[in-house]
Amino acid sequence: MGRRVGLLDLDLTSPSTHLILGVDGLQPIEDKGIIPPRVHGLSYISIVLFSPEELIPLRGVDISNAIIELLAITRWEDLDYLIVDMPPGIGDEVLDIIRLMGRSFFLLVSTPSPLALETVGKLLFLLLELKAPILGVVENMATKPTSEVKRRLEELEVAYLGAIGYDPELDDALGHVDRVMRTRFMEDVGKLAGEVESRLHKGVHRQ
Amino acid sequence: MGRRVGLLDLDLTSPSTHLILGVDGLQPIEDKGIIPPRVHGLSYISIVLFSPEELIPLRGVDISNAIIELLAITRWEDLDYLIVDMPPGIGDEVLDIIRLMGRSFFLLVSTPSPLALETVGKLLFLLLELKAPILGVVENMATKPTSEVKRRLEELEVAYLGAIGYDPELDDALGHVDRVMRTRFMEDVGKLAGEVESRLHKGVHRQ
Amino acid sequence: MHEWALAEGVISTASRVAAEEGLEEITEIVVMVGELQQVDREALLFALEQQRTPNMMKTRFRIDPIPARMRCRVCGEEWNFKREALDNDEAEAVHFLPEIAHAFIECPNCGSPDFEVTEGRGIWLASVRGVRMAG
Amino acid sequence: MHEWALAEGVISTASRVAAEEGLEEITEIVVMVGELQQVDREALLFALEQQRTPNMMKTRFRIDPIPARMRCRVCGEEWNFKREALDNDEAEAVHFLPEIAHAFIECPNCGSPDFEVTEGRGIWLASVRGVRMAG
Ligand SMILES: Nc1ncnc2c1ncn2[C@@H]1O[C@H](COP(=O)(O)OP(=O)(O)O)[C@@H](O)[C@H]1O
Ligand SMILES: Nc1ncnc2c1ncn2[C@@H]1O[C@H](COP(=O)(O)OP(=O)(O)O)[C@@H](O)[C@H]1O
Ligand SMILES: [Mg+2]
Ligand SMILES: [Mg+2]
Ligand SMILES: [Mg+2]
Ligand SMILES: [Mg+2]
Ligand code: NI
Ligand code: NI
Ligand SMILES: [Zn+2]
Ligand SMILES: [Zn+2]
Repeated sequence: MGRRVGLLDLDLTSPSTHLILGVDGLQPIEDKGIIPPRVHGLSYISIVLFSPEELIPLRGVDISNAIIELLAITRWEDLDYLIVDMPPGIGDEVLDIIRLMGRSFFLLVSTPSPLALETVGKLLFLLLELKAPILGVVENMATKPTSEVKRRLEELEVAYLGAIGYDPELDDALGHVDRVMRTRFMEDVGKLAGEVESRLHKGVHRQ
Repeated sequence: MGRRVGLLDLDLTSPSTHLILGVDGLQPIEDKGIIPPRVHGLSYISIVLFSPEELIPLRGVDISNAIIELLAITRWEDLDYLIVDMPPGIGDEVLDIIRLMGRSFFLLVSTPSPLALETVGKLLFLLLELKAPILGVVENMATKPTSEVKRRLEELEVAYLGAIGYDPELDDALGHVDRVMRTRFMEDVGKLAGEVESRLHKGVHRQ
Repeated sequence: MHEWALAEGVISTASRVAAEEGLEEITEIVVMVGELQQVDREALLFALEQQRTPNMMKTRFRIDPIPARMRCRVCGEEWNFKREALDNDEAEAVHFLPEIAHAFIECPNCGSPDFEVTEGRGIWLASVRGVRMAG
Repeated sequence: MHEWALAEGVISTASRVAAEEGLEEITEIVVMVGELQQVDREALLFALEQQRTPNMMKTRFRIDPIPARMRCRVCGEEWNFKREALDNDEAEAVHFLPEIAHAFIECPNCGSPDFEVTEGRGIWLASVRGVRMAG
């Protein structure tokens, strides 16, 4: 069953989804606003559509203004899901999504490292305090089986969605979607996808 | 030869140096300002000295204000080097350091991944355009010998300072400085240190 | 013509203001248009006209251009934005997303891209006038 | 007593202003102290007195407290900061770094920590009066 999915890259100072997707020379379509162009079946918006190469040093207040502008001018088609890729950590982007897109569900990604867990833990606390809907946490770049992430999440009553193994072949495949799709990384992602969608579905109905 | 070294953690929303150093229960010392406490021979300032546990959601403008406040109240002793740990990417922190600490030398760290290289490349362009002093780039988490990072840096006339290998034992050692010091990671860091210091020395004299 | 989407924002904000203020009929809407974004005045006016709501049948739309001003965060220099500072592709990018100006404009005094747009960034509703409901 | 460092900033800024304005002697320095940071008034005054420069021998130091006000970025609620909102450890942390308030204070209406301190955050120099050099 094909889903209509949009992808909005809100990592405005370090966008990377275009490198993963191998996007190049793509233009925004103007029609009573901006219509997201199609990339490998996704409706896609990233700051690189407007300025492909340039370094754009933005402060937090600029990021907020740019996010509001993008949300105001983009005309998403009727989507089943809009995926918003956020930069790591807690900054203006996360605070603006909480403020402006109150119906979003949060899916967090952490490596097993204590440093990454600390930051993801803080973001979880923020979301829990604000009663934002949390889909759960994915453990990425897992190198060995460990129950530490799982255990911490149980304490917080947050779902552990599963692990994606470290895949040394991933970086070479980036930019070639057909090759990315055949990586072990994507195999692991595929195993999580069903779980994520069923939780999303339950969550949507709970609203 | 012992160097007097200070460490200022300016990753205010996701500080991590205290986890690496195993800092716990450390208090700031008040004396006509804030005297950085000593940790394993370092004069150390991090936001966790003031608020050890809490999640502090800050926007860019708050980060700027907090950086100015920290610089205004901290009384560093007479140091040979002050190391400022910055969050990844380009944000208010980097722009403020460029603005407020114009004599800083920049040392960038990138993984070999095309995504990390893209962001580090943008930061390099910013620093080159502003004629900020750049010590060079360290390649971290190198898994295989590749000359891609080196080649790109040569084009920009930026020094390649060397590589640090991926060390699966590192994360377990974090928080125990004696164990961190014995990792392969630190062995690689040690090899770079001489090169970095000699460049720093040349750079300081060029000023 | 993404001006349609900008007009949409103006119309919906004006409608909310009118409802909050209990206006039965809106007689005038004043929109400020910052020059940084180089909004097409005719296209914006057309889009506003087309999106009139029932209580905007007689509304006069006024569009006031506001010069864009910048201030450097490093050296304090202030300057006015000039359209000629950008080539056509650059101006088009800034037209969609004013923040992209930070990629193309730098402080005329010290060269820094770390500046604040103090005036004339985007487009905003300046005032809504109308006739209040009796009662 | 980190008030010494805060006074140091005031003194050096006032000296720069005096030099720019060509003041031979400074007669009055007014410092605004935002209540969020709970600066110790006596300690600040003492530190200012101790750090007088040659052209500040007769300077009167005035310290004006400014109530701290916050505005929620999510719901728009505005409120005044009350010292009682923080326990002693929390107040001490905010005393050193006012931004830590975001860890302990939340919007009384919607619970968000995403607020702006619109007034009374830190300490700043409000005015420098003096006698201009002849010539
Ligand atoms: N499971 C994995 N195996 C190998 N490399 C990975 C894996 N997940 C991410 N990476 C690599 O790690 C880097 C950062 O990943 P990314 O998802 O962009 O992180 P973030 O967006 O949080 O900064 C990228 O270079 C990516 O290719
Ligand atoms: N050479 C390495 N080998 C193994 N793990 C590493 C290595 N370098 C960093 N890491 C791990 O990667 C994570 C991110 O590293 P860190 O230096 O904190 O990155 P940043 O500060 O840029 O976010 C940490 O969990 C750290 O332990
Ligand atoms: Mg990313
Ligand atoms: Mg770090
Ligand atoms: Mg330039
Ligand atoms: Mg709270
Ligand atoms: Ni347009
Ligand atoms: Ni004090
Ligand atoms: Zn300047
Ligand atoms: Zn609120």
